[in-house]
Amino acid sequence: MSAALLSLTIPLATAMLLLLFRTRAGTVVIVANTASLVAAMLALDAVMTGAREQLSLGNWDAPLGIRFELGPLTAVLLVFTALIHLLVTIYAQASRHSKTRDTDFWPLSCLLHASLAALWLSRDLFNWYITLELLGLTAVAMIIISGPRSHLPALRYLLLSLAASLCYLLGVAFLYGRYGVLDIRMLAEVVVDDPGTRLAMLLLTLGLMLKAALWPLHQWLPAAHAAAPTAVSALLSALVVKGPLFILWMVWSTLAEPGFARQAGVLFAFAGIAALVSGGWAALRTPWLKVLVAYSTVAQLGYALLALGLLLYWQDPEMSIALWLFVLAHGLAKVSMFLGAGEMQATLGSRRVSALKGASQTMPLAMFAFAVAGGSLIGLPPSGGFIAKWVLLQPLLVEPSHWPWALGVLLGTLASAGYVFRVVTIAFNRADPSSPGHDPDTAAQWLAMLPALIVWAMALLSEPLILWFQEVGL
Amino acid sequence: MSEPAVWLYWSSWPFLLGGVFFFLAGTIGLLRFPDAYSRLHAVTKADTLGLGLLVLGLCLRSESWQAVAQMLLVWLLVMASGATACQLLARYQRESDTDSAVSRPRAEPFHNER
Amino acid sequence: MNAELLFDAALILLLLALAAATLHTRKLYTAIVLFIVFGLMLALTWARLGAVDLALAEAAIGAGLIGVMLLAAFGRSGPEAATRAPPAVLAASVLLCSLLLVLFAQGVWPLANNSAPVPELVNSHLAASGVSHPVTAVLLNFRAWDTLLELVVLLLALLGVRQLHSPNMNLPAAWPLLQAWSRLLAPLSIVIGGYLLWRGSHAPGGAFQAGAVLAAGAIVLRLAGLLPPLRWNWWPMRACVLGGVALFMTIAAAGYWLGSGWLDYPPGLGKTLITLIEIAATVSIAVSLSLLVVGDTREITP
Amino acid sequence: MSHISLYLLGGVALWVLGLHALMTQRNALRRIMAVNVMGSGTFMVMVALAARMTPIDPVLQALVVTGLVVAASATAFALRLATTESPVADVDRERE
Repeated sequence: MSAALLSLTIPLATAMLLLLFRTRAGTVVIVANTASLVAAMLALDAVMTGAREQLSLGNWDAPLGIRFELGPLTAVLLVFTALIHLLVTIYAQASRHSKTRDTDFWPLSCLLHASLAALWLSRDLFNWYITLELLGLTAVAMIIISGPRSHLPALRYLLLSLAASLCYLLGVAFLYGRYGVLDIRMLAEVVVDDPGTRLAMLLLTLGLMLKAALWPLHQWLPAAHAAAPTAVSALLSALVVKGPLFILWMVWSTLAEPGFARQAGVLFAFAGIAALVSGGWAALRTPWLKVLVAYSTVAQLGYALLALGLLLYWQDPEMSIALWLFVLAHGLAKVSMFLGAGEMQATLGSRRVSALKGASQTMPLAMFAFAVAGGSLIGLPPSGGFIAKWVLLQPLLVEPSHWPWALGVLLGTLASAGYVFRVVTIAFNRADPSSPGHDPDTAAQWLAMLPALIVWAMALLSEPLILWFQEVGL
Repeated sequence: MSEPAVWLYWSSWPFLLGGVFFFLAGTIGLLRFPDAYSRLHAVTKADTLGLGLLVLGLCLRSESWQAVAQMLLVWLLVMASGATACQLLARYQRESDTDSAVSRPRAEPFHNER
Repeated sequence: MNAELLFDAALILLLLALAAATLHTRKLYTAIVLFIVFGLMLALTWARLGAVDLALAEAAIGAGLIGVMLLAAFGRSGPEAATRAPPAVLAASVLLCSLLLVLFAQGVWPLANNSAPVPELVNSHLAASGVSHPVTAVLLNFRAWDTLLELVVLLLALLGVRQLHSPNMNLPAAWPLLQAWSRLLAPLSIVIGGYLLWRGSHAPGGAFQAGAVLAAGAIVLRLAGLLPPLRWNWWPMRACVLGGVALFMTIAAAGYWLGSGWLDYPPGLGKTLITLIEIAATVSIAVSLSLLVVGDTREITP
Repeated sequence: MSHISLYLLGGVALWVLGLHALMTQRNALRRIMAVNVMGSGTFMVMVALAARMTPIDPVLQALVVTGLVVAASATAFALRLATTESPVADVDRERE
């Protein structure tokens, strides 16, 4: 547990120091992030060799105090957060086009890292409310770094996120009023299936779905994520929306009675397929590059939603593994995609998709990063996205009665293939390439590619990971 | 209750009722009077006199000297801040009146509501 | 008993009417004034429900500071565009909201007679917490992690405002009367703030209420032109803002790596540490709130 | 029927009122106030739940104090964000 706490404390302390000394040194953040990553890996190692650990904050046991829990999933997510933050900060420091260098991006991203770590560790409904609020405020503060143009989408995001928090909080109040405890595991022991509890679950779900931009409550996401500076968009899509998703998964997988879970699971699964289709369709049609990538986030979250729905519908713990593999693969791929897209957009001097004509020639590296990441999103073997889809599809294909769901996955795959190939075909149209406004920045393009390479390497690592998850649970 | 306490209790009623009356009158004045100055007049009457009478009535009922001192302090503070706020509002109104007389639009939003 | 119910019903109806009027009245200025009144009535409601801590916080933060900020925002914003929601949206919203209201009313009705096990736990551990006021014990000992993160939320609001690069507020020259009054008010706010802070360990009051009152004093002084501009660039200012979180974190981490646990105060030191944290948090809250309302948060690059 | 039930109902009514205004109003300041009314409704439910037993539940009250400060911070940020002048002139049209 001490390594996990260290991984949470380091970014927070770094943010404080950066603010106090008003330094905007990216190198400090990179060093701190490396330390945090090492700490997270030590925590993962401890969980692998030992068992899950509990920590009662202030030594007050659960109904009175707040409980931290370090299980396999939490440890993996801590590593994931630190890794993505590290990759993005290296890019933000090295890229010439990074608009975030001389700004408050550095302390803010550290605070984002710390609040996510606090969210992964906590197991308390009200404490989650505060971490959600922290995430929302950090996200908005980071979006508006890019200037006045982003104020309007940022304000919409902020207001919706506040309303969503209050929805969540009302649900928490109902649950506390009914059962008198806030700790999720103690709640799971006493919870019964009655209309009041269902109403509270509905409120929690609505709030969290709005925050995680799950279909049909996703409308705020494309504008907000596209308006942010490139490094911030990458962090938002890869990390921020995953926080509420974690709470949603936790709440449903521990609190819902099987009967209720089955009913809700169908709805979640259909919402997931709808997200895959509508998000993919919107990404196919938008003229703007970053909006395309943002819509692809909406679509990819559909897989997570589908996995959650099927988890509840069949009560099959395999689906949890599929869900989290999707999240990991999507996070890495999306970082690569946003960084590649941002790099091309800045070099070519236009935000349009059509401006990418001939980019495979003028900026081969960034384009390659985009395509490789896209391959993982489509689920081409042997990428991380493929593994996740494989875990999801296996139980679907065993029984003929499950095949209709596989059709949904197929539709989603087609849609994501559609928007990735839309970009790739334009980029390979070498007849009349748009000339770059500046020299392409080779180092930055390599940095954009790095996460995509990691997501392909994930295919090699994930088998022991899956086996471990299957053995000890999440 | 001892004899003087009962006597004090009953004698507080007129004060309390008087206080309520002034508050009511002040509110009606605020709603019905035509311009800012007379409205201010009505409201500040309610603050000082109405609250003063209420505090006096409650003092007669209170059990300890501490409570009396606290209530008197509250009254004093409300009176002082009410008087200051009234002056400031009236002054603002006068400035915006003279401004609109020379028909210069002001940037500040705090115009009279009507 | 009946008279009390009558009072409660009247208060709730008044609150609902005020809220509806605030949200739907035609003039924005009227809406803001009504909103401030709504906040004050809310403070009264909290006091009626026995939440004195909350009544103090609501009156100072909810009605006071938010009121000032709303009026300032109104001054900055342009004329309101007279756009109304299309009738279809309006109808859909009314339908959805009535449905929700019925659902919620059914859901909330049985809760009135339930009870929770936690308050008894709080009472039985109160002696070990270092303070004798249960709300303060929960805030700064049993659930201190919430409070720490909440200080970070306040810091983030400040950082967010910093990203706007909004120009400094042009304060008009203050009238002498306001200056005289704020000279009188400022020491009073310090006294009251200190009193609330001191009271927090055994009675309603504490860091938030004290910080809000101090911030109000500072804001009045600043508006009267008696304080120099509050600048983020000045390092003691930043140290004050960050002090609350930093001290809290230090104590938490020191407890974990040197003592018995994360945020666990060593026996006997509980009261001292809580007092220290409260003082740092009060300063931090007061400075953050003042900076949020009247501060100059920009970064001036040399 | 006790006064607690009344306040619980009042709380959810406030929450719903705020939600309605958030969905139908267009002005930024009004929407911010709407969110605040929603928050007040939530807090009223929590405070009423705290007051239903004797002694009063200090945990819920502490949660509301925390929630209030969080809500006020977010509101302050939203107010500044909503009213900071944005140079509209040089915004190239970017609508999706």
